[in-house]
Amino acid sequence: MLRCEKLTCVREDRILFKDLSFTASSGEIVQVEGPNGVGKTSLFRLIVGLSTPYDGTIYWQDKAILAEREYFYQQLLYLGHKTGIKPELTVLENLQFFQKMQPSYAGVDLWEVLAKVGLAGYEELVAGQLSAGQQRRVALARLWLNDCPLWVLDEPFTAIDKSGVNVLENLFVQHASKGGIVLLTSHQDLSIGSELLSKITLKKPMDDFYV
Amino acid sequence: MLRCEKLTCVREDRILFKDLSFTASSGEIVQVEGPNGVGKTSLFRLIVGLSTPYDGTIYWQDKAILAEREYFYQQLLYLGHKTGIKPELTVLENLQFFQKMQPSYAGVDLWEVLAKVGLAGYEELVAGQLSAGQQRRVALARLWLNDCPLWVLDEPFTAIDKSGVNVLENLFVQHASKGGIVLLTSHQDLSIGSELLSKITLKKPMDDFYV
Amino acid sequence: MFNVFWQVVSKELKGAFRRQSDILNPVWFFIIVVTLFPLGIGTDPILLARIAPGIIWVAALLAALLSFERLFKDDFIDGSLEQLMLMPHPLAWLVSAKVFAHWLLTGLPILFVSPLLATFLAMDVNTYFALFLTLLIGTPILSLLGAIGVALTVGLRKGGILLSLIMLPLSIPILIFSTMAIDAAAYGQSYLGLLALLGAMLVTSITLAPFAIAASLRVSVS
Amino acid sequence: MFNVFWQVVSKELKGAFRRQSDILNPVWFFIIVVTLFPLGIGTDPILLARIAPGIIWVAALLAALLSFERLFKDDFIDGSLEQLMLMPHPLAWLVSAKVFAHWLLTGLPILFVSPLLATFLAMDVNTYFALFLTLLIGTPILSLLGAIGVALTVGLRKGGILLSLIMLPLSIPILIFSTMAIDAAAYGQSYLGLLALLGAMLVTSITLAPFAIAASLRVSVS
Amino acid sequence: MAFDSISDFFAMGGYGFYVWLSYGLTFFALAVLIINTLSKKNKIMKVVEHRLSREQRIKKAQNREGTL
Amino acid sequence: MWKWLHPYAKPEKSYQLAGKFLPWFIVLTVVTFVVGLVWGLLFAPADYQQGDSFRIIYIHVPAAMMAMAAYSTMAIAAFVALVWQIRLAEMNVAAIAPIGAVFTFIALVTGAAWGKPMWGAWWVWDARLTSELILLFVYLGIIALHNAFSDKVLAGRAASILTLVGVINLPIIHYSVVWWNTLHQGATIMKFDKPSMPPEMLWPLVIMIVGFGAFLGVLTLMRFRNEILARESHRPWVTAMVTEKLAGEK
Ligand code: HEM
Ligand SMILES: Nc1ncnc2c1ncn2[C@@H]1O[C@H](COP(=O)(O)OP(=O)(O)OP(=O)(O)O)[C@@H](O)[C@H]1O
Ligand SMILES: Nc1ncnc2c1ncn2[C@@H]1O[C@H](COP(=O)(O)OP(=O)(O)OP(=O)(O)O)[C@@H](O)[C@H]1O
Ligand SMILES: [Mg+2]
Ligand SMILES: [Mg+2]
Repeated sequence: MLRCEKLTCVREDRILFKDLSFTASSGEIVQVEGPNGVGKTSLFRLIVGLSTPYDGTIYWQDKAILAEREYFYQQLLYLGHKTGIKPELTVLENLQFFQKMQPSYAGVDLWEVLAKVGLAGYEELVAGQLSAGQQRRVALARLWLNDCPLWVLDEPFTAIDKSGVNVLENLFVQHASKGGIVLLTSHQDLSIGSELLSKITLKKPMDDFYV
Repeated sequence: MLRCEKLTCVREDRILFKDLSFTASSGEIVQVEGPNGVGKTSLFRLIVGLSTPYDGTIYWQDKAILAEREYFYQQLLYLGHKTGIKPELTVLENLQFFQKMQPSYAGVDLWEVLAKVGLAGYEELVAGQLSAGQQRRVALARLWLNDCPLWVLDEPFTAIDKSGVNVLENLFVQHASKGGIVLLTSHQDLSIGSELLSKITLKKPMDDFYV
Repeated sequence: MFNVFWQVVSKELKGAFRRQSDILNPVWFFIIVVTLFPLGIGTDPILLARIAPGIIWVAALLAALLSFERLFKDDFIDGSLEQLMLMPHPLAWLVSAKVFAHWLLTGLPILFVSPLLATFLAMDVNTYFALFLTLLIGTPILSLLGAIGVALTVGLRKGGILLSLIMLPLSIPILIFSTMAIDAAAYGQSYLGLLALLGAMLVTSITLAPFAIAASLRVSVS
Repeated sequence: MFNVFWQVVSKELKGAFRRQSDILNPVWFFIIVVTLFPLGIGTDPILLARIAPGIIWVAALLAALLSFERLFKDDFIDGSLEQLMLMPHPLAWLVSAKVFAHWLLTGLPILFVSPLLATFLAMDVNTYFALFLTLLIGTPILSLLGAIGVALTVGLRKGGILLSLIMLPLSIPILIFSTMAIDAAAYGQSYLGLLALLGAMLVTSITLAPFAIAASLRVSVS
Repeated sequence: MAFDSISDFFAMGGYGFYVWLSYGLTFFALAVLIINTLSKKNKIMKVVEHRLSREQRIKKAQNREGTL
Repeated sequence: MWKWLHPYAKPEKSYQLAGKFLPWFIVLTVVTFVVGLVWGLLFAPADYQQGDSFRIIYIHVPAAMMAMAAYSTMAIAAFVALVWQIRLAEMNVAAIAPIGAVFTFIALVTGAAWGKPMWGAWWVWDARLTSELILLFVYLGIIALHNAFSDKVLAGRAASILTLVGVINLPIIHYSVVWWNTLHQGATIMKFDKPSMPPEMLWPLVIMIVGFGAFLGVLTLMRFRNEILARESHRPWVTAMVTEKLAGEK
């Protein structure tokens, strides 16, 4: 269970959001919505501990994440705007690295996973030579080879074609039904039933620019 | 009028497409479709002259573009996966540069344009501090300040929120109705009437890998 | 035409001033390298004066080299380079503007601090004058040659080192002629011939390099 | 634990070998810089032998410097750095692996080519031995210190020069002690004390630098 | 014949080391070059072979269900 | 007809043509090497000043000359490639660079091994030597740049540009001996009207020069063929070759 308490995020001297609290429990898919520049990415970077909040605390299983990073990171998978894929390594080598760094990933057949993300035949190509969407697919392949309960995905559908979006949505539902949590942003509408999906809408703090 | 004749594109040692010919005439919106990695971006880079085709020729108003680059570039606006926005300059300065480099842009009020793309109040912020979507909006602002007939847009909707997508679609229709040509790729469906929109679908050359 | 040139130069300068340290950095690097040598070699003034021209020139070369990467790499990453290549102006002319801006930011400041360093390294006035002249003529050549190297490597993920490999052999002649001229000055001989040679190289590279740069960019951004 | 270390190292090495020139490049740069000096300074073998240790050390420093940028910058741009920071292992340990790989790719090759360069610069065997020892101890310190600098500057769009400004002053002590040791060797004196000093610096930086690097990364990637 | 005996020939008038060093290194370098050139052809063949098998895999994966 | 011939048939034709020339060059190389080496090492008289150490000349000078010749060839090919957009010429640039680099390396190493007994040092910062070293760097730079591009076409074009830019070094190498006072020999054999070398020393040298030239030819042809294969690897005639070879192995 992920719990955010009274988060305040300040970038440079502007407040993006103030006193934001929410909880995401096992089995939920949470979509964070809002227009461009409202602070979705900033929120996600707070949640995964890449930046520290101006105010407030984030708890994972009731432990503050900044205090227990290693414990938290064992259960977290984060994909941001940048893919984290090394362009000079092959697709396979990239995944192998992630597999070997995370003990829970061991034992998955990478060739199988790559076929699943539509990269069969591209396994031994250097990742930098793939198209925009194919590179994102390599990153997304990590979704198939982990058993982390918490997925934090910042615009996972960027550059992915329509059939790909469908497959991903099914995967999210499946993950949630196994008790996982999916946190994502997307400007596209999701076709996920509302019993699974909950939304957090960020708004521009119009009348309240200063702390 | 843009005419591509028997284009063949080879990347590394793979053929992406072969003998592709099509024409886009004044008033048309052309959407290039196809799954990830089929060669849409590669096609666009050929069309704007950033790479040279393995075989075939591209004509703009019946002049080969590689022979008459300057003439062609006076009438072309290209937005690729990368925005071309300098992160250390302010939003305004970025646009000013483009305005001054292209004689036809002169005389447009940039503040007005920035308000149109939803960046009112951000004009004097350094572009690097904007969110992903806002940075794309700065690049898209160039659509408002030119009278180039040919627009070549590679996934213009990336990272743009829903209301933004709407505005852009209206703009495309308007441009076409003024006699312009819009060439674009997108994995999202467009809500543009089919009398204006034509589609080119690229397919993987399955049984036909060799020239 | 000149308006376009000036627009590109002013954009570059604006960016550099916005980043502040970019203007000071090459100079500072230059100063640090020059001061490293007395530390590494010992502080005997006669020895120092003897090797001073060589050190200053090598330092200038390295400072230029280090700053080259910025010349097109950032533009490549954020896509401005693509956009520059799609402007309705001759690419050779646009890149000349960029190279000129680069020289204003790296070569010129080195000229300004050179008197200081000459003092550090115990050079006499006559020798210093020769040093100044060779720097004045030589640094633009370095910027132009370097730009070719950067243009060739900008699309590659190689860091700056491949660049240095390409560029250093090309700039060795400048180094040799410049230090020969300075040595001649130190012995009170005439060095006009060598300066003329450098001048000829400058003229050649100003006329030819922009086209080489433009051609290289068309190759490596594709 | 060691498996993780090895995974990171092998990923780095694989990438470097894939890019081929990355392994050779620092060495090559080093060779070129060392050859520049005789060109700039003149070819008197006695003079050359006298300034050889200084030149070799400054060249080693610059070669390390130039290759540093690659250390975290590429990882930052493509997002692997973020992912590294989100791994369920101590960040200090992971970055140690990266620094170690960096040393394998830059410091070690320099050790291998140093005999060649000693020949170029007409050094005698005893002096060369001292040079080798100081390089062996000194280059890992450079890698560690440099990594702190890179970690601090990686989020900034400043090119490599800001880095050099931060790092060069830090590495001056190493340069001074090393060249002092080599000079002592050249005069046939004992240089064990200086080596011990360098060794102490190495131990200190191995124990402390990884934490500094990790902390700097947490600051600059946010 | 400029030499009286085999050992004379190898001694090269006292310059044996230098002469044989240069001849040795020369032929070594040339051999490396030849081997490299020959093996490059094989390498290219391997790459093509590899690509053919890759294309087979792509074709096979065409109609898989539930892939991204 | 021409549409069909150009550009499809060209590389394949050139590939076969190069294959036809190859045996002749190989024969010429072997013959000249055997004759030249036996003559030079066994029969040529010792030099009255340098003794038998002068026998290094039979590889040093040919290698040094061919290193320069290789660069000139490359530069011409690069010029042709860039001005007339001829892809085959680009491939030549890529093919020759490594050979030139190895020849330069040989010239350097043999020169160093000769310098030790003659001048008392493996290396001196002499003009000729230095410029030869620079030539090596230029070669290595071209090779590194070529390898750095994964796309063969772009690699060829980039290498061609760099080759042309590097031409500024050629006159410097050539005139270096005139500009600087030098330890190194000036022209001795090139003064054909009155060679300063006795003919029984000169002839093996001339034969070895021809031999190195022929060797340059052999390697260029072989690498040129490789280059064509690598670039045309998506074309049916190459894949056919590969499948044939695969069938042969089974
Ligand atoms: C590393 C050391 C050396 C290098 C890099 C070197 C390089 C060269 C080069 C580039 C040439 C030019 C060939 C041409 O004109 O096309 C040459 C020719 C020659 N070298 Fe060296 N050399 C070295 C050492 C020596 C030594 C030690 C000797 C003898 C004492 C020597 C004797 C000659 C002779 C006799 C020629 C032929 C000159 C002519 O007729 O043009 N070289 N060498
Ligand atoms: N720099 C490159 N070097 C080699 N091959 C490349 C390179 N860029 C792309 N390719 C190959 O070309 C093919 C088409 O890429 P392209 O970027 O044109 O696809 P796309 O249709 O735009 O896909 P997407 O929808 O993912 O953006 C891909 O399969 C990719 O492997
Ligand atoms: N590095 C930064 N420095 C300063 N301000 C920043 C920085 N990054 C983002 N901001 C500001 O924070 C705000 C929110 O940015 P963020 O990236 O979180 O938006 P977002 O909701 O993810 O938008 P998008 O839908 O465009 O991705 C923006 O208005 C932007 O100006
Ligand atoms: Mg965002
Ligand atoms: Mg694309």
